[in-house]
Amino acid sequence: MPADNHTFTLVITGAPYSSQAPETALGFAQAALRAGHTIDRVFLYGDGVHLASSLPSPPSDEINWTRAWSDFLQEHSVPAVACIASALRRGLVNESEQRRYQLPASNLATPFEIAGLGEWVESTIKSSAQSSRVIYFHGGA
Amino acid sequence: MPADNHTFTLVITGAPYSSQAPETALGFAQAALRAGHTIDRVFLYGDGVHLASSLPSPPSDEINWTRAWSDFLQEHSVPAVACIASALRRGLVNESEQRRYQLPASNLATPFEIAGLGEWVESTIKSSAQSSRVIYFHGGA
Amino acid sequence: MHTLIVIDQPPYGSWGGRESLDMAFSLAAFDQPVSLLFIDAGVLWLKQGQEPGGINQKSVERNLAAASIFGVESLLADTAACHRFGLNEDNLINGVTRIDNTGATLQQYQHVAFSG
Amino acid sequence: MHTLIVIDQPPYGSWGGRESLDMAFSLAAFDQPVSLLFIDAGVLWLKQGQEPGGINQKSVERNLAAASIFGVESLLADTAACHRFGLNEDNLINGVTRIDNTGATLQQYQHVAFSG
Amino acid sequence: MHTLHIISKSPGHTRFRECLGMMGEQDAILLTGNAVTALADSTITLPETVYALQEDLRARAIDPEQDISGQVTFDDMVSLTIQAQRVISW
Amino acid sequence: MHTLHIISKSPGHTRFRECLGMMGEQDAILLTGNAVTALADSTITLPETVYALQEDLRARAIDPEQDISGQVTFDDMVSLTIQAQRVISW
Repeated sequence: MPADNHTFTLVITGAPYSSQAPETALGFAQAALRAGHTIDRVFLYGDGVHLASSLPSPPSDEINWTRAWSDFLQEHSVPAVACIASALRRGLVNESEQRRYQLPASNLATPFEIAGLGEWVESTIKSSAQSSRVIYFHGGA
Repeated sequence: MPADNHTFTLVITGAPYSSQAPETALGFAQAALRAGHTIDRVFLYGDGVHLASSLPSPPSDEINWTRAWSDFLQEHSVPAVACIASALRRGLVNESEQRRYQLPASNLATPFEIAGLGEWVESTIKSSAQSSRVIYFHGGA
Repeated sequence: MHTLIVIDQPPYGSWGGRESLDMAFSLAAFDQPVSLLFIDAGVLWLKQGQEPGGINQKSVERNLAAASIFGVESLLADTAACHRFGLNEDNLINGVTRIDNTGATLQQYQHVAFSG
Repeated sequence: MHTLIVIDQPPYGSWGGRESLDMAFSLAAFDQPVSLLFIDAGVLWLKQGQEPGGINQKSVERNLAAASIFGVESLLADTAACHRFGLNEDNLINGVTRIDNTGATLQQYQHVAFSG
Repeated sequence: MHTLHIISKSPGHTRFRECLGMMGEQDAILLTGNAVTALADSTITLPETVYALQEDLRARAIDPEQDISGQVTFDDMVSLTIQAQRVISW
Repeated sequence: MHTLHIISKSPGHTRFRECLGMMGEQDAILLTGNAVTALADSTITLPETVYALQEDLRARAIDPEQDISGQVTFDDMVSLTIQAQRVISW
């Protein structure tokens, strides 16, 4: 690990197939690891939670962003969390939320998890260290 | 039915919990029926397809827009269709698409259906009649 | 009834433009008269040489260049917006008609729509 | 580390402002210093008398008026934007500090974020 | 009224400026959602015939007084879309 | 460089104008996504230190020539975020 190793938290607020945010964030994440840095967590907020859905089936000549992110996260053991308040409003749920709210299905892709804004707060606290950064990836229109 | 009965097709392109489009469209739809007009079809396009998801669980003091629309559509026997291309990219699928694409779940709420842009084209053709209108409800930012 | 689909967002950053093209090509596929109007930063959809492979998207340049073959009646672009973004005969794709008065153009179509 | 959450969109038409408030209140709940800055049409969140019941949304006016109780250090609003939207002592909610130089304000915070 | 322009975007959105620039003299505009904030925005000059959804104004505590042709309900909005020869949503 | 401002919105978006208006003299700006179209837009005046993501320029067939400090890769983007004392995403 290089002497100038930094730790990044990435926050994605734009949805795939609606914004470029997941694409730009993945390019950044891959480059960060290539340079020897660490990504402690990816946090999905607002419309960004749609990235964690297991159900998109884009045309076969388009990239599946959930799968691309899921592969990256699992290969590098990076945890990814969707904000629970954003997720519940937008219809993104895991099995435990499915049971709690008596919903007909769950649609959270592996290895994404659902948790509160506290996870984001924790990252912002850590980022007060000189060697940490929280980087936001918003949609563009 | 009054002499000036008109037929409306409503196209919703903004998602609930992200835009006001589903709210404005429902207010319009209710008023149209109150005045004795007909709604031949509601068409969901782009981010608007999220309105047809069966999985949102907003906080109990917020309205569930899928349920509000679903109740309206069933009570008045108005058909509603989500564009299949928009829906597949954004992870909105019925049981038949779930089987076809081997997905872990389906999440299309009753009575919404999934179909092609041909349904929208059909409405635009009909709307060349003086007594027909296609009205679009977009998000705002 | 002739439909005008309007595109006012630049390419690739959002899906609106792509879904507008889908609307136009669908109308054409059902033999319905349709034209596309590009205004504001939307005119950048008409620039030659787009290579979105690096951002994992497909170029629509070829589809647009073949729009007339698919039955889209015309590709219209706001002259002022073309000027603003440095678009001219040399770098516009083939088959684009530049128009000076977009408001007057709008008046000519019974059905005008945006994708979102 | 003091966080500044910036809100630049008007209330109720999109969810961004509401989700910005959630971010601010979460930081405060974990005893982290946080302030809110309202710029552009975002200043309309600070107007007295909002009644969004008719569009089936909840008012955040009361939450904002109680922001200091929940631990949000300050509600800052761009003076020029307030002027532009006719906001003054009489119709602003309590506890708002108007600032003349938003750029200088931005410089004072190590962590600045938008919700989307 | 020739065309009814329904706009839901904020006055700062490019779409709002495009709408104002492209509308005809006999057209009317209906502000919905965030677009109603145009009536509180001193930098925006609106055309003569402007309607705005009442509940969107009330939500945002905007009182347009004499500035507009009418605060409308959804019932009025349905009537306006029928009176117009065509409707464009921005 | 004090602050790196990362902007993903089109130059017509209010957020773009806010960013230009609020950035400091020692700050730099990095254009991503639709924001790179600012380099083709003759109505936009950008500050001195401007970077743009190479692949976003290539996607949109925009060649900024000498107009900018650098066309950057994602590797460069990571370095820029570390060199800056802080990063703001617009």
